[in-house]
Formats: sequence, structure tokens, C-alpha cells
Amino acid sequence: MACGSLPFARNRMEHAAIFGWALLWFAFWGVVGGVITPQIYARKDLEISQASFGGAVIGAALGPFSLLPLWIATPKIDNRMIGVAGALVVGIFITAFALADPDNLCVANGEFVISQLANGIVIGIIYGLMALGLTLIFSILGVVSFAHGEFYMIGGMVTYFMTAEWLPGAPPIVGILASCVVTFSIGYIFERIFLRPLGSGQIERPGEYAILVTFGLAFFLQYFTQALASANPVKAQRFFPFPRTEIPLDSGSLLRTTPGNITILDTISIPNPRFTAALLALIMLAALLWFLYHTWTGKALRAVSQDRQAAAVAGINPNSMNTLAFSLGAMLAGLSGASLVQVFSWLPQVGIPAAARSFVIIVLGGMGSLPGAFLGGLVVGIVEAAGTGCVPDATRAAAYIPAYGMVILTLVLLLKPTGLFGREL
Amino acid sequence: MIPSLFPSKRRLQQRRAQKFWAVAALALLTLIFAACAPQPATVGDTTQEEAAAEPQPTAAPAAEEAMAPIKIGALTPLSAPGAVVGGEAMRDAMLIAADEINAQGGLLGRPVELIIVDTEGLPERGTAVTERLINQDAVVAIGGGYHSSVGVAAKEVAHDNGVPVVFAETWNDTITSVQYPEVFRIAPLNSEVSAVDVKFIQWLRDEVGTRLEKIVILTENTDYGIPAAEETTRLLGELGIEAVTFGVDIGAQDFAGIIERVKAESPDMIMTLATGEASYNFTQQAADAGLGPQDVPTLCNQVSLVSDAFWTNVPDGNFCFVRRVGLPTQLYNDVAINFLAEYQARTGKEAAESYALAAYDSIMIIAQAITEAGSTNPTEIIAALENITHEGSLGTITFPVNQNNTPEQAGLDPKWWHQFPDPAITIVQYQEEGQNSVSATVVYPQTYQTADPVIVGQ
Amino acid sequence: MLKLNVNNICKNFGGLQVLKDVSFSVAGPELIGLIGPNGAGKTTLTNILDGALKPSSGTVYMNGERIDTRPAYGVARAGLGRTFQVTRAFRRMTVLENLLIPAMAMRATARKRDFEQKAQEVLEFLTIAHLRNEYARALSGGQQKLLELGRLLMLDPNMIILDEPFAGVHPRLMEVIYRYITEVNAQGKAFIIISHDMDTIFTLSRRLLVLNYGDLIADGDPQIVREDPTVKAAYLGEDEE
Amino acid sequence: MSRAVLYRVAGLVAVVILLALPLASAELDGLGPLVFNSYFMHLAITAFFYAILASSWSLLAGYAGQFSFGHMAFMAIGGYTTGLIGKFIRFTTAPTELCADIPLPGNWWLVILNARRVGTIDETCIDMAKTQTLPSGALIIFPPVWASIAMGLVMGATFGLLVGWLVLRLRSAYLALFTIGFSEILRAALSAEIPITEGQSGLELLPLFPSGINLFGQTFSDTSKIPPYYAMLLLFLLVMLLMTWLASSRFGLFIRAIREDEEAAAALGVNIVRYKVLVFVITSALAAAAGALQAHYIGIITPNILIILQMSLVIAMAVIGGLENIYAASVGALVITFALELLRTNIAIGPIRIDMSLWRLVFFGLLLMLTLRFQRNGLLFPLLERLNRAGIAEETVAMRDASN
Repeated sequence: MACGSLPFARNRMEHAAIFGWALLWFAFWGVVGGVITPQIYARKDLEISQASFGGAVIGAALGPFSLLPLWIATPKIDNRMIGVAGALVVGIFITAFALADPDNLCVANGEFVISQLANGIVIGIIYGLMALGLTLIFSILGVVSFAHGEFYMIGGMVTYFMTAEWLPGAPPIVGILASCVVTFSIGYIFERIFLRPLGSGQIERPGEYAILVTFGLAFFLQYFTQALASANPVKAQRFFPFPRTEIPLDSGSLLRTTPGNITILDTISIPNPRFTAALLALIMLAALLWFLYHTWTGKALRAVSQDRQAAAVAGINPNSMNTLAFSLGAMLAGLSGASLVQVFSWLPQVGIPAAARSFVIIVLGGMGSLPGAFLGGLVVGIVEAAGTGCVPDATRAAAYIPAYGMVILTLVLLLKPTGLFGREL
Repeated sequence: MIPSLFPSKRRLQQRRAQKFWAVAALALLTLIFAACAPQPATVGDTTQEEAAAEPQPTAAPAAEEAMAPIKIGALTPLSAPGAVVGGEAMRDAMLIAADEINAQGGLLGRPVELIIVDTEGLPERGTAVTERLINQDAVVAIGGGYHSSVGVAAKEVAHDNGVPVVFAETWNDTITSVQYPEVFRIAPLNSEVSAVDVKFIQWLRDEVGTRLEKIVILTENTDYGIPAAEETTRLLGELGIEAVTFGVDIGAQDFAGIIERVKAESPDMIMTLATGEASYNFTQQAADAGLGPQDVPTLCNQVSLVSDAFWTNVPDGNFCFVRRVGLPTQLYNDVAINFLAEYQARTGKEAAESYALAAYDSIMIIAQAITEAGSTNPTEIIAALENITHEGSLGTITFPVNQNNTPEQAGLDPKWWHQFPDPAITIVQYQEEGQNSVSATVVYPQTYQTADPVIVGQ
Repeated sequence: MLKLNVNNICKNFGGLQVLKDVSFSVAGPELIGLIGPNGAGKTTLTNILDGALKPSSGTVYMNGERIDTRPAYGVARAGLGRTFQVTRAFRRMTVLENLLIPAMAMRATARKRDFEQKAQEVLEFLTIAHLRNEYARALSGGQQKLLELGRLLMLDPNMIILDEPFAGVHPRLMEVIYRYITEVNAQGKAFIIISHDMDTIFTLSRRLLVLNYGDLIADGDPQIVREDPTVKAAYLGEDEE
Repeated sequence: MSRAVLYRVAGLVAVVILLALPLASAELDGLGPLVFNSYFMHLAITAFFYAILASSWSLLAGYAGQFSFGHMAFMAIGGYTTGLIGKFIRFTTAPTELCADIPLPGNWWLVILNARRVGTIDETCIDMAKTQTLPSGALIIFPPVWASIAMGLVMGATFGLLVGWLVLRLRSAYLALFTIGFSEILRAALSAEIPITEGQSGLELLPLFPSGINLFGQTFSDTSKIPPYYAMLLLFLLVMLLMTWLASSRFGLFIRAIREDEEAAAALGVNIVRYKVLVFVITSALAAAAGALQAHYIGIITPNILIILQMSLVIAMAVIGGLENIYAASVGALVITFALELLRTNIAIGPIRIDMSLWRLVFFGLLLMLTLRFQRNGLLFPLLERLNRAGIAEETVAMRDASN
């Protein structure tokens, strides 16, 4: 006991050394590749924009066995090459993990892996919706809203109070709509008073102003809600309980639903509130895409995000697009809150980790990229699920949940600040 | 070039002035919101000014000194990350105690003023607010206390200043085992609670015949959760029951991954040692995933005793077992019955949580000690507490292990120092949806049992 | 005696070749104009000379020392100063502080008061001495331009690159800038001036470099270059748009 | 009288008042009608702590333009470093044989303890050594508190170097996100690595002066507020002195130039890499020193000091005071610490009762936003500026007229 080993069962890897060496290998050859490759490419007068990141990934993949050929042949490093190398890295990582810890559920239990994946994807869709709002704001205003989590929180709060306290028994859609209206309005008012001057060039140092003022908004909204609604956890009832069904009827081996759960193929079990939340998120996403691509306003928004000045020349008022984008972004956060308030207990503080996760997602997906945000959401959902599911030490697995995303964030910022679907910095 | 700059600046200022009024209006609006917000009876660092102020205007200036209220401090978490639900219940209970004392003419002929401070569940805040109670507000004694880590920090301040403190709901063994003369506790000891949990589990296995080979413990990684999980694991091990512990961050929300892992362990029982909303989140999400109290026997955390919050957050929580400190309702003494009536009237709750009872008792016991000491001198209050026999809502409270009977003399572990030795602990089970925790079925120990436990999933 | 050798500079951005094998050299206090249509690579070349960008290939030597591998501040310390197309005064610092920065950066042990006298002289030369304690953001655009020129004097480089010094400048200020260039040049500092203002550049410079889509298509006496058919073609094509 | 003299006099008066303040503390029986109880002293110490953080953050963000949200992480690094040294390191006069012993000159051993279990008190190797291997009479001493605080400072500087180097390429929002990430990872690690950091239950530390201290011929116990008051005040004054010097020297000039325009600064010969990293190192070291001192004063440190709220407080203090001036930021912190604490009470406006313990942070947030929107430079800095720049416009006009 003297060495502080906690008496928790099964919290060690069987062959931790294998995994440790694999990580060291990645780190060492990644750094070697990342540092030396650009120099070699530069010496050969080749393009080096991808050399650092590409070299790091390729180095991490096979170490000297891939770096030496790379350095000798110096082919043009394209996204496909990086993709293959990246997949190889992930593959080696998984193999090393499997070898190191053969009894781990993530290795030994296929059903478990599939369930975790499904869970990660389901929650990732909702993360994606929330991050979409943030990326929309960024692409139009060039501002990272640090109050995004608070809009999420308010969306959930309004839905709860609408359906449970003010109009008990009201259908969930009323709550969802109310949360849209409230978050949209707050976003609208805030943008008009505090962010409008950014567009008209009245504010010096717009970047830092935007960071600080949205930070102030987050602070204000969080405590405002706490003062009004108290810090007691609340939770909305599940929106749409499933009927009890079994397909096929006798065994339910294809699909089985209970009011709280849906089980597919006897292995993938998704709790009802998550399922409906993800479904809602997908509907919202479709609506958003339709709005952006098939309405005049949506097209105008996209035009502004691509070229502000050209859009202004074309008769689009960039200021009103700013307001619209911010309000819409806030509303998307509100919506994801509204759909998750039936999954989690809701407090004025729930926005903080959610916002942090959205930051991870938009950085990962590339700031301002809409598909990037959505795919980033899926990636983060899966990584968090994998982290919680696979870290052998049960006492630590969940404690590090907030850190998994942040590790991705810092790595992406260091290695490839433009993200997966990057726009230029 | 220079003068041309000024007009534009002025224009800017004019526009700013306009905007300023717009925002000032917004600020005013906030203020109005603030005023209209639904206000609980009294909130935050409330002092009982009304109660204390009433007698004063009639008192002559000379008597004012003598009529100055006796101040008693109260520690309770009223904002996150503290357990607000518990904190608010304790606050209400302690206010009832103060009102009762004042209604009966106060102490030593003086009114009592209860000064409630918010610990936020953080030890550093605990240190600061205890410091404030003692040195700013000059309280003569302190009651309440919810989070163990806060208690650990606060006891140091109390000890430094020689002010007695009676902890109502801090379970950590070390709080008493350091044997500070100022520190008393009417809450159970963590290690003893674990023992009760394990005895209950043993009873389920041996007497009720439940299959129990493997138990999953979900614990929060705090100084309440970790030692409790360790102790429980050790005791279960002695019974030949395997325990697997999952630790979570105190603010954790999404348990989907953990629940899949719990599921893969296929436990015969689940035990939740996480407090606050983490406990609700876990239990409901487990229920959604088909691993809830209706699927596997689940020992829910004591926060589940706050019935309305529990049923709001865990609608599928039926058949939860919950450990309850304090006597079962049917065995309530007069003190507890009277308290319950008042508590129901004030809060609209149907039942009083064990920590509400304990909080109430912690103030009442201080009051009795002041009366018996006949002074507000801390040393004399401590002396009175050591010899006290208090008929409280938890039962007859005494502190048998004290300076006259040290743990060494009594041959006991130091944790029993200034410790109320037998707070009754029962295990209740919700057997109907939406039931309040007081009318929940008492299943263990058998002396208090009102019905047999419902064992699910066997 | 200054000597700058630019050898075979190439620069690619992604697939785009912005500079193709550009070579020239500067000896002594020459006054060189650098012209070319939009997108010809003038600013890229400046950024490479200045150290802000690294060339894809090629070298730059100044007085025998290689400077293309140095970071921007190293190039500045080696004696090459520049202004930017868009004025980049340190807006929330006073005019005096603006001037002190290069002077202090050049000398590790320098103290502020050692340079206050010199700064005063520079400001008087540029006719903005009365603005000494104002914040740079309070200055007009033209005054900010003068401030940038003043900073270069405090840096005291051997060679100065001016990127569009006459763009959008009041005629009276133009005179000051013109005088600045000729007088400082007379003190023995070389100049490379990028400008769209053909009249000024032809009267001012004594040597002209012409860039067209990354190629250095002409290098020589302004009057001769003016008649060069390739230059004419490049410019006529541009003008007709 | 020149402005410089005026400032020096004003500064001196302020310092003398701060130094003399404890004379009025309840511990020293007050000064006539003026009695500061130890709660007030506690607030004053906390206020100095926040003033150090806010002013060093203003150096980083306001002067150098590096909007880092990781300042509290460096503070925590300082606190945890000194805490962990106190937990794991001892000096002995004989080898323990049971722990990791490192011989030191002069017949001393540096002993590294093994990680101890949490919750119940377990025997550590040193406890066992006391009864088993150590000769009787062997001394076991804790590392001196000042030395471990110094180590905290060094560790803060080291991490500042690392982070400062990593974020060289990142600007504005990216830098903010990276530093939030750093801070969150640290918080998660501190709360999860229980055997080392004790997690949420907090790492307990020795008092600042474990065996009391003798000041001005009077002995103060380890729980007295007066020695920590002076310690924190001293650190505060040193930090302000250091930053004043830095801000007025070439360092201040260069980091402000970097804030305004990195490329232009580089083109004028400023080594931007060195100064950007250096400003991170210095401000991190200062934050770490403050954190280490505060941790010893409070006696316990938990991962919750890293929550976003704490960082928001520091930012708000600096912004409301005046981001671009270390004095404005520090005075802002002093005022706000007291204001937030004194507002933990109810106020009544006519029949309306407002519970300020709930609403104070709401108003605080609103104040932060309004300050940013309408008083970009904070509420105090413009006053300083007005004083500082009085007569400059007239002077400019006069000089212009004279030259024409």
C-alpha cells in the first residue's frame, strides 16, 4: 500500500511498456519528421507548406522506414499521403494498445466497441450542431464567441421551464421553439449593442475586444441564469418515449425499443433521449443547410463569409448579416441545449464544458468551415467515447473526459492550425 | 492636421452617449429582474435581521448592549460546485432552529442571529467564510457544514480561533480524528456508513437471498468519495464480494461511456458514492441504457432523499435503495415531528432530509450549550458541549468521547472524538414512482423494517 | 560601401511561382526604382529582402554576409530597413516612442535618453517635431508615413526599401518625402523605391528594375528602360484593362 | 513640481499606508477607533494576491497583446509545486534506506517520499524510517517554505517558457483557445492524479511561517495574519517595482511594439521571438510566485482554483481597472476584491430587496461588458492618462504655432 496503488480492480495495463514505447516512437519520429523534412524540402527548392505537418505524420507512422524514402524521393506531399500516413498512425496506435492490454474491453469485446462507437457518433452529432453555430459566427464575424456555452445552457433552461414549470404538460416542441426565440433574441440584442461597432470600424483592436466582450457576456448570462433559476439541477422529461416494439416480434433481435431505449441488432443500445436529441440535431442541420443554400438570405450569408467586400458591393448589408449570423449561431447553441436538457441534469454551469468542446471541434474542423464543424463533432464524440471506454484505469477514465478534447485542441493548434478542412489562419 | 481630429471624436462621443443610455436602460432592466426574481425565504448570506431587529427599538440604550443578538454561524453550500440542493435544505432547517429559539425568548435573554455563509463546496471558500464568521461577524459558535473537504478546511480556522463548531453533515473521519477540542460532529463517520452499506449488502445476500458476487461502485474523486470507495471495497472483499470502482469528476455530466463499461462488468448491484447532479445524471442515464434501479439493484446516493429533485432528475429511479441517516418517520420523536411540520410549512416539501434534521440539531445543540454554559465564552460553550445531553430530532445526542474520556482511555479509535456515537442509519427503498423519501419503505435494519425490499433483475 | 547581392531568387506559394530567378546587385548609395504591374512580385521581393519571407531558393548577401536565412530583425540589424505599403505606425505609442524602438533595438545597452536628442532632430527634419508626445494614432495618414520614415532614420540602415511612399499623400507632404529621399541618399544610403507613380519614379530614380509576373524583365537607366519593348508590352497590357 | 515627483510622492504615500495598515489590525489592538479584524486582513492579503495576478496579466495581455487565458494555470503550477515539494521532500541527517535518498554535501540527505494514499492516513517511508532505520537523534526537516516558493516561481517560469514558445505562431482567438486548453488539461490532471495531488480534496501545505515569526520585536504565531500580510505585500511591491522597471525600459517599449505590429517591429530590428517568449516567462513566474505564496497562506490548494470563473475574475479586474496599465489593473483588483466581498449582503431599495450575494456577479459581468464597450481602457486608466497627458495637446498646438 505504501506506493499509493489504489485498491481498485483492473486499473493497470498488462504490458504497459509496449504502449509506452509506441507512444515514444510516435513522439520521437514525429518530431524528427516534423523538424527535418521541411529543411530537406527547402534545400531541394520544393514547396514546404505541408512539409512540417506531413513530415510529422509520416515520421510518426513508420519512423525511419518511411522518413528515409520520403527524404530521398521527396515526392510532393499531398493530403492523400498525409491521410494514409495518419490512418497508419491510428492503426499502429490501436495495435499497440491491443497488444499492451489484450483483456481491455475495447480489444476483447466487439459489442462493447460497437456500442461505444454508436454512443460517440450519436453524441457527436449533437456536438456538431452546437459547433456549427460557433463556426457560423466565426465565418461571418471573424469572432470566436466565448459565450456559446451560455446560449446552450439557456436553450436547455428555457425548454425545461417552458415544459415543466410555466406551461406544465406543454409539448416539447413549444419548449424548443421558445428556446429558439430566447437565444435568438439575446444574440440579436447583444450583437446590436456590443458587436455592431466592430463592423463599422469604431473599435480598435477588434480581435481582443470580441474575445473579452463575449467572455463578459458568458459571465453575465451564467450568473443571471443562476440568480433567476437557482443552481438546483433540473431536467426535462424525455420528449418522445418510444413505444414498446420488437422486430422481429418474437425475439427483437433486429430492433427492440422500450420507452427509454432502442436496441439495434442486440448490440447497439442507444438511450431514447440521446436518440431523439441526435434526430433533432439532424433535422436542424438539414433545415440549416436548406436555409444556407436555398434562400436568398442564406446565400447572402455565404457570400459575406466568402468575400465581405464583394458581397457589400453586390448590395448585401454586411452589418445585418453579422447580426443574423450571431443570432443564428446563438440559436443553434440554444437548440442543442434544448435537445440535450432531456439527457443531462441542467445547471447554470453546464455551458462551460460544452463550450470548451465546441472550441475543440471548430479548431479541429478548421475555423469557419461548416462541414468541418460537423465532422469535428463526430471525431470528438468518438474520441471521448474511446477515451472513456478504453483507458484501463477506471478511476481515471472519466476524470479525464474534459482533457481528451483539449489534448486534440492543443495538438491541432500546434501541428495544423488550419484544422482538417482548414481555412487559412 | 491636429484640430481636424477633434470634431470626429466629439461625434463619436455623442453616439457613445446615445448607446450608453440604451445600455443603462438594459442595466435597469436587469435590476428590475433582480427585484422580481422568485426569492426563496431568505437566501445567501442572510442574517436574521428582522427577527433580531424587532425587540431593539423598544430597548433603552443601556440595555442595547445586553440585548445585542448572540451570533451563531452556519456553513452551507449555496452555489455550485457545491451541492446546492442539500445546502438550501440545511439553510432552511437552520433558519427554523433560529426562529424557534427566538420565539422562546432567545438565549440568555438575548435574541439569536444566525449568520449563514455560502461555502460553494470549495475548501478555500470554506476557509475564507469561516474566517469571516469568526472575525468579521464575531459568532460564538458555528453549525452546519455539508462537504467534507470544506469541513476539513474550516475546522482549522475554528481551531485557530478557539471557536466551537458542530458539524452536521461532514462525514470524513479525519475531521474528528485530529481531536481538536473545538470540533464536534453529529453526522455519521464515513467508515461507519460504509460498514452499514456493507452490512446491508451482506444481509441482502445472506438473508434475502439475492445473488451478489460483483458490485460496481461509482464514486466521485473527492475526499468523500475516494475513501468511502476504498473502505467499502475492503469490507466487501472480506465478504468475498468483488467490487469494481469507477471514479468520476465531480462535475461530470455524460456517463454513456462509463455506463457501457459498467454494463460490460455485468454487476449484481450498483452503488453510487457521487453526490450532487453527477449522481442524478448517472442513475438516469444508466436507467436509459437499461441498467437503472429498475434493472439492477441500485444503492443510490443520499442526495436522492430530496424527493422532488430526485424525481425531476431521475424519472426512472423507482426501486432505488437510499441510505438515510436519522430515525425513520414512524419512530420520529416529538422534536422531529414538530420540526417536520414547520419544515413542510416553510418549504412545501413533504419530508425532511436527514441533513436538514442534522442541520437543525446542530443549531439547537449549540443553543442548549450556550444556555447551559450561561455565557457566550467559547471555552465554556465547549465545556458545555462535552457534557451535553441533547434531545434532538436525530435522537439523544451526546459526545461520550471527550477530554474526560479520551479515545485512549476509552480504547477507541481517535475518530470517535467528539462524535455522536449512534446516529440511526437505515436503508429505505422507493417502491412507488414519485414517492417522497419519508414515506419510502424502510427495508433495513430489520428492527425498523416496514416492508420487504424489492429486488429487481434477479 | 554597401554591397547587396541578390542571386537567383525563386519563390513559390503553393503551386504559384511568384518570383522566377531574380538576380541583381546594388553597389553604393544607388537610388533604384522598382516597378511592375499588380501581382508582379514587388512586395514579395521586398518581403524576401527584408527577411519576412524565406525564398524557396536563391540567396541574398549584404556586404558579404548572407541575410536571407536570417529572421526579419536580423536583417534589420544587418542594415536593411523598410516601410510598408500600408502605414504601420505603432498606433498606441507616442511618436517619440515610435522613434526610440529601432534605435534601442539596434543597441543592446542603449538607454532611452541617449537617443532623445537624435529623435528630436529627425522629427524636425520631417517637420513633425510638435507631435512628439502625441499618440501615433492621432496623426494623419501622411504624418504616419513621415513617422515611418523617421523610424528608418533612427534604425540607421545602409539600405532603405520604401513600399509606395507616395500613395495617397498630400502634395505638400510629398515634397517632404521627396526631400527626405534625396537628402538621405546624399548621406550615402541606398534606396529601393516601389511605386505606381511613374512620373515621380522616373524623375527620382537613377536606376530602374522592372518585374513582370515574377520575371525581372529590365534593369538599367530609367530613360532606357522606358523605351524597352518588353516593358512597354507589360505595361500596355496592364493599362488597357 | 514635475509629474514624476508627484507620482513618486503619491506612490510612497500609498506604500507607507499599506505598510502601516496592520498597526490598526485587531491583533495589535487597533489604532484608536480604527480596528481591522483578521477577516479584513484576510481580504487584504487576497486582494494583493489578485492584484499581482491582474497586473501581471495586464503586462501580458495589455502591453504585449498576448491574450492568454492560462494565467491561473501558471498560478496553480506555482502553488502545486511548492505544495508537492512540501509533501514529497525532506532533508535528513542520515540516510533513510527506505525512501529515495540523495546525498548532499555536509552529511545531509535529500529524501524523496513515495506517493501516499489518500483519505486515511498511511505510513510513508519516512514514518517507517523514523522507527526502523534512522538513528535516534537524526533530524528530519521540511524544505524551507521560502525555498519551495522559489521553486514554484522557477517552475512557473519553466512552463511559461514552454507555453510561450509553443504559442509563438498563434494569435488572438487561437492563443486564447490554446491557453484555455492548457489550463483545462492541467485541471483535469490535478484532479485525477489523486495519489500525487490529492485531487479534489486538496493538497495541504505548511503555513507560511510554520513556527511563527518575530517581527519588530513582537512574536507572531503561525496563524497570525500579519506576517502573511507583509509577505504578500512585499511580493506585490516587488512585482510592481519589477514591472514598472520592465515597462519603462526597452522591454516595455518592445512588447508594446509587438502588440501593435509584430512585423513592423521585426523590420525595425526587434527580436520578437525573444521578447514574446520572455514576456510569457516573466508573467508566468510572477503568477506562480503569487500562487505559491497564497497556497501556503491558505494552507490548502485544490484544482478548483483553475476553474474558468477564477480566470474571468482576474480578467475582469484588469479590464475594469485598465488593461493597458499595470497600476490601473492592480488597483482595479484591490477594489474589486473588496467590493465583491462586501457585496455579499442584501440591499434594499425602498420596498425591493435584492440579494446581492446572488446578483453581485451579474452586475459585475454587466459592468465588465459595459466597460469594454464604452470605456475600452478601463475605469481607472483614463484618469491616469488624463493626469499623465495633461497639457500635451496644448503643447502640441503651441509648438506647431511656434514652428509656423
